[in-house]
Amino acid sequence: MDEAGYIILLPIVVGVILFIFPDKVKIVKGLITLIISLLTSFFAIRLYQTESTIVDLSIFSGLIAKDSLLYESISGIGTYCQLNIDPLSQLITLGISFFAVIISIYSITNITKEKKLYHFFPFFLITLGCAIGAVLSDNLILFLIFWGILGFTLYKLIKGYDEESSAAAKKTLILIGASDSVMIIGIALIGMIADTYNMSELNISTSTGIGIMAFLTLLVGSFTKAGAFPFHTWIPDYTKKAPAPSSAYLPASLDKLLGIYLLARLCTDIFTLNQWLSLIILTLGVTTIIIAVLLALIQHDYKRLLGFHAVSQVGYMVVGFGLGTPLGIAAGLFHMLNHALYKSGLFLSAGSVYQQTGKSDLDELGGLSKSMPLTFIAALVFALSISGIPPLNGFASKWMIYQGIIDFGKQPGIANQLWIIWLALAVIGSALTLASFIKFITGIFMGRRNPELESVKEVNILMLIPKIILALICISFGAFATGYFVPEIFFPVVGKFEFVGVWQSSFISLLVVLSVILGLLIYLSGNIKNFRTADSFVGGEKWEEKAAFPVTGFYDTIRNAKVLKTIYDKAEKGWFDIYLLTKHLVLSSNKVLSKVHTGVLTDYAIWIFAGLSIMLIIYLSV
Amino acid sequence: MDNLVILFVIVPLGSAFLIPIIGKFIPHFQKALSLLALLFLCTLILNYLFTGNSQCIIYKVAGWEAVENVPIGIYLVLDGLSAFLLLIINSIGFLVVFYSFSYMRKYTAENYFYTLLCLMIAGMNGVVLTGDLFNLYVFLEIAVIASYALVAFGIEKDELEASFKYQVLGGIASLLILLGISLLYWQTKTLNMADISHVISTQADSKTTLFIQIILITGFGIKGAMIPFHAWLPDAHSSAPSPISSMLSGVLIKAIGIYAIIRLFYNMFAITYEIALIITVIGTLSMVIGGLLAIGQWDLKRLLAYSSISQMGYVVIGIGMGMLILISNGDKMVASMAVAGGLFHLINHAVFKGLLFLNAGAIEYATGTRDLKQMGGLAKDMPVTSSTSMSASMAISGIPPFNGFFSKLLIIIAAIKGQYYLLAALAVLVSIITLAYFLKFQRYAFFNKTKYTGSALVKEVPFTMAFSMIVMGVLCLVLSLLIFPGIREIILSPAVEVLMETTEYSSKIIGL
Amino acid sequence: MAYILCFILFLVGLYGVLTKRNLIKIVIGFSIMEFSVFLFLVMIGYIDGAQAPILIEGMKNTEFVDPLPQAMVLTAIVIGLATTAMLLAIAIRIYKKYGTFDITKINNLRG
Amino acid sequence: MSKIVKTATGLLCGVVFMYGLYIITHGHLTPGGGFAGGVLVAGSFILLILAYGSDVLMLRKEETESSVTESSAILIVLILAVIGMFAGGAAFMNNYFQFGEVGELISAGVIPLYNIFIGMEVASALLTIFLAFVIYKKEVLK
Repeated sequence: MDEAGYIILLPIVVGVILFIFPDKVKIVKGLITLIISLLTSFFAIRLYQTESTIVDLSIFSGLIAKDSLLYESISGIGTYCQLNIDPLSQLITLGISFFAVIISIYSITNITKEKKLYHFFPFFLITLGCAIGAVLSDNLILFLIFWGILGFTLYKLIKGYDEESSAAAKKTLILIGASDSVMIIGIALIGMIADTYNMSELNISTSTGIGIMAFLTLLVGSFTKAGAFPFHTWIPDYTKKAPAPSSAYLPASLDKLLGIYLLARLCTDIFTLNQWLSLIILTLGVTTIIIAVLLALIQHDYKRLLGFHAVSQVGYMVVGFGLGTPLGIAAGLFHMLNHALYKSGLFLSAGSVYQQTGKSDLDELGGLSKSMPLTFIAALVFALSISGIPPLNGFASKWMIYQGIIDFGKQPGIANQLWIIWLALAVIGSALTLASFIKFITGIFMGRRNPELESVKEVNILMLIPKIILALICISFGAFATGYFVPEIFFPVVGKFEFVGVWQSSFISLLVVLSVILGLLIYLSGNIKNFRTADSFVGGEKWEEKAAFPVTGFYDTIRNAKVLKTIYDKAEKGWFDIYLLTKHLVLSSNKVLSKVHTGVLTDYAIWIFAGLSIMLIIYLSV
Repeated sequence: MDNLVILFVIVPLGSAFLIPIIGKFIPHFQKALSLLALLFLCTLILNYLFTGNSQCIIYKVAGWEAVENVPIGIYLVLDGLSAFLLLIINSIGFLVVFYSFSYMRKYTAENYFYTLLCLMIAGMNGVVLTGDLFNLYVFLEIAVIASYALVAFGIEKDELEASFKYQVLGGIASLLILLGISLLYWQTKTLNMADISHVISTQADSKTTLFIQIILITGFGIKGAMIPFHAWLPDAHSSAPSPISSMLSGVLIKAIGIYAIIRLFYNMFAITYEIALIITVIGTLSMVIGGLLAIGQWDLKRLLAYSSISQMGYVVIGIGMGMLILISNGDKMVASMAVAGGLFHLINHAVFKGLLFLNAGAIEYATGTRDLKQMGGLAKDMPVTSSTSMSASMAISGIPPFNGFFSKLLIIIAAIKGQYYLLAALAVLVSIITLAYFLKFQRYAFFNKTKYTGSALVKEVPFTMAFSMIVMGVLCLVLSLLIFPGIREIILSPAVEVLMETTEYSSKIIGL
Repeated sequence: MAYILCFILFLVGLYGVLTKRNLIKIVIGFSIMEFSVFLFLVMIGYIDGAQAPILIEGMKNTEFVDPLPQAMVLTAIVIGLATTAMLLAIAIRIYKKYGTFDITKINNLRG
Repeated sequence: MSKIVKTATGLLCGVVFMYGLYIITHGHLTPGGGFAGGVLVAGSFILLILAYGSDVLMLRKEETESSVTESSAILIVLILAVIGMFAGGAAFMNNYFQFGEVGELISAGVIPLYNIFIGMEVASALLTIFLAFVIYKKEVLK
């Protein structure tokens, strides 16, 4: 089981060593990072093929000299800190190392352009090692340590060069750090109930108040990491200001994998859920879907738009886990993988666009499909995928979630009775996603080209390869979902289950491909190509040649609709942002307390004697 | 080793009085002497920790032996807890002296600075070593009078005002402590802490004892800046020269405030429920209110000073919870976990708060301001300060793998296991607030856009300052090893054991 | 009875510290408090009809008053002297900088 | 100051000084000792300065000297105490001299020596404090 040791230690150690390298040799650092990521993937594949076991942490002590103090303590700790290698952790480890490879290829050339971001690659590798460490660790405290380091590296992967970006970085770490602290309570409660911290030995019922508290506090950690309502607010801010590889690496892929991994552990291994908790999770899930997608609709900044979608899609995964059936959990996990694929692809595409144009506002972009064709095609695949268009992977997993909900509705229970609400909201969310991605694609790649952008060229090959790989995987995951991938990947994790209803992904894909080919044939052979040319008029006046219709304009109608307008206004002022609300509360209490400190010595002396007399009165009079 | 115990007092005291005599004639003598003295003490205490097998050394000053088990001379007691504190005092003192080489160049009268610093260290070493109550008071006064003078070292408006307030409130504290000691003497006719413990356990006048205990808690509470006795701390700690702030916040309030509370209420008095409750409540108040006060500050050093109150709250909570669990016959493992968490946080706080004040000093040295609103973008110009302060900020906010995480983890787990859920929730809440204000510090000082004028002039601090900061920054990471089995037996466990054995301290010393 | 007088003296000093606005008066009040504690301390050792604890030739009554509180109070007075000297030194320097002895006006540091 | 004051002080301060010395040297026999005697000795100097006055330069010189005396005196006390670690009972502050007869001037071992140097220390410390105040008044306030 040496792989388990190497796969955690190798990236961390190399990452720490990379700090020594000066920042000028970023490309060398990038190459080293790529090599290490590849090695990690290699180990991850080897690990994937092994039997599931529990490994003692004392495998690490082989690396340390026998007589030293550290040897003693590592082997001492090893007896109660263990690594758990089971299908779930194997799968997530594989996913993490895969995304690390993809994004390190992309960053080699991209990140060198980011002048003010120091130490990207060291933190990249530390993140990799810690993410794998968190997934593999069986002991909850060990898990928490790795989990906490991830929050810190997240903070270090965004550059704080101006007001907005440093505020985003601060907000991110406060929310993540807060959730980590809350998780300590949950873990301590688990330790109190079960007297062990090993996940594999736990099975806690959520019938007692303490059990529920433990579950909810750990849920906070999972939700914040994955970015589900109400702890999601850091994601849009982060993605708006962070460089594309950072966004693609952490909020889009790794944090989702980890957050959902924790959710899976909570729902399947550590706790047995009662139906009220199911209800809570489902409600939070659909709320996440709807709120985030509504906010995404009105965004003008495409990075922020993607950020809101990174939140909205989490809702589906949460719904999947809220169902609690094997089908639902498999659907949640499948959606998690798919989401990581297309969302990191989308961030990489957005990063390419941003690097070539320097603009992040949809109003200023347009018509880039001709100058960046490959990026366009990849982005189109990702966008269709996230919107749930068959036969792409996003559809496959969403379909599984719908199946799960319908199946779930057949059982008795409160949450089950409301199945139609969950289903309707999930479907509406999907439709709204499509709506906002039409805006994304049209705004960037279609329409009239902004004259400033004439000289834009396609990005280099190193930045294209990752996107193409991701796009191909998206397509194949969609095409062979039911036939190959789902049984192959998820049956070992959640056990065998039956699909509800009829859905043959390969067959449908074939049909879709055929119809597309048919359509193309008609388009090319017929005379549809001919169209009428005439001057365009608006309100009887002739329209200017140079005028452009920014695609965002259409969405302002939604923004200004009666009921929605007030909600949107409140949302923009931060009424629904748990971070801002708490901040106001804390700062106002600070103001009161600050006023009390008048700076007059006499007051301070009075406090002392007041405190003394209170103590005396309480204890000596009774 | 037995005879060497007294050196912890003699060496800094001797250096303190040699400096004004010889320092006039030989340049740099004061620096070399104080550095060497503290280096010597550091090696001495490390030697004890690693080879002494944590045995309790009792040193009888002037060789007065006990008569029929009644001690008559002054005893110095070096046990696990004292050694733990001595390690903190002397190692932080060493780094601070090193840091001061460059920092204090802008002040005149460097001789007096090092004299007072050595005096303060002598006082603190004395406080943690002595086994005699009145002797404790004397050493405590040596330490605080030196610190009064050091706070006023800048002799500007703010410094003088802070020093005056500190002196009056500190003086009240000393009075209360003296009053408590005299009442105790009245009751027991002895000053030796071990003997007092023995006598008090036989004659049970709980009301008087309780009165004395409350007086002493108030006195030491003022010295340790527990809310509501805290008001002098933000003024004094933010006005002192930065190395001294680092000493005051990192070491002094622990050595003369928290240590005394721990020692007296665990080892001298029998633990009672009332006192345990008072200590826990005061700790909680300090933790919460200190955190809330810190978050609105724009003066960097004031922010750090309030944060000291809050972090000391964690320590006191750990200690108080340990007492509560012990008195309610709870699980002794949980109690020792709470105490270990408290003590671990104490050493951690010494390191990271010391470092943060040194960082603040470095920023003030380079930019000439303490106002967060006037800083910005320093990360590029001051990489060492930036990265070390990042390490310290993360440590104090409890982000793994830095040391603060582990101590907070221990305290919270102990609180949950002892079923003090409210305390655990508050500890978590304050931990979040701590994170928030340290990220505020990071954001306004090191990120953002550059705001200070004359940006070309800002450069990294000289080597001696950078060296101390780097060492402490690395310590923030390395100290998390203290919790590991094998390593924890060297430093942390002996200190916890001393407290867990409670009144066995007295029987060990007077030999009953 | 004497103990109560001590306590009254303490309260007098406390009154000075808490109500007076003049720095010097605060220092005086503080000193009064200090001396009430010293007085208390030295009274603890007093035994009615006992001798001063000094060995003299030809002593008959071997009962001494307790010498330890006397030693303690001497030490405490020395410390009190140092504190008072420091306080006064700071007070006159404050007067130089602020131009006032009024404690309520010396509140640069607040919040 | 008037001539009466000056003359009276001249006569008095010698007596005060001698009395201080007496109290210091008989510290182990009678009430009093280093501290009380030291205060008296310092008082005699302070009386002189008050009566005859002095210019700032002179005061500064005196302050430096007295603070050096103070430091040396306390160092000597410390050394006397440390010698105890190597002599007699081999403990810090050990009384390693012959005790002598009770009630004699030369008795009580090392304690008279402590008294003398503590008296020196207290006298010079008080003088330093007084001089610091006077110098501050003369230089800064006027």
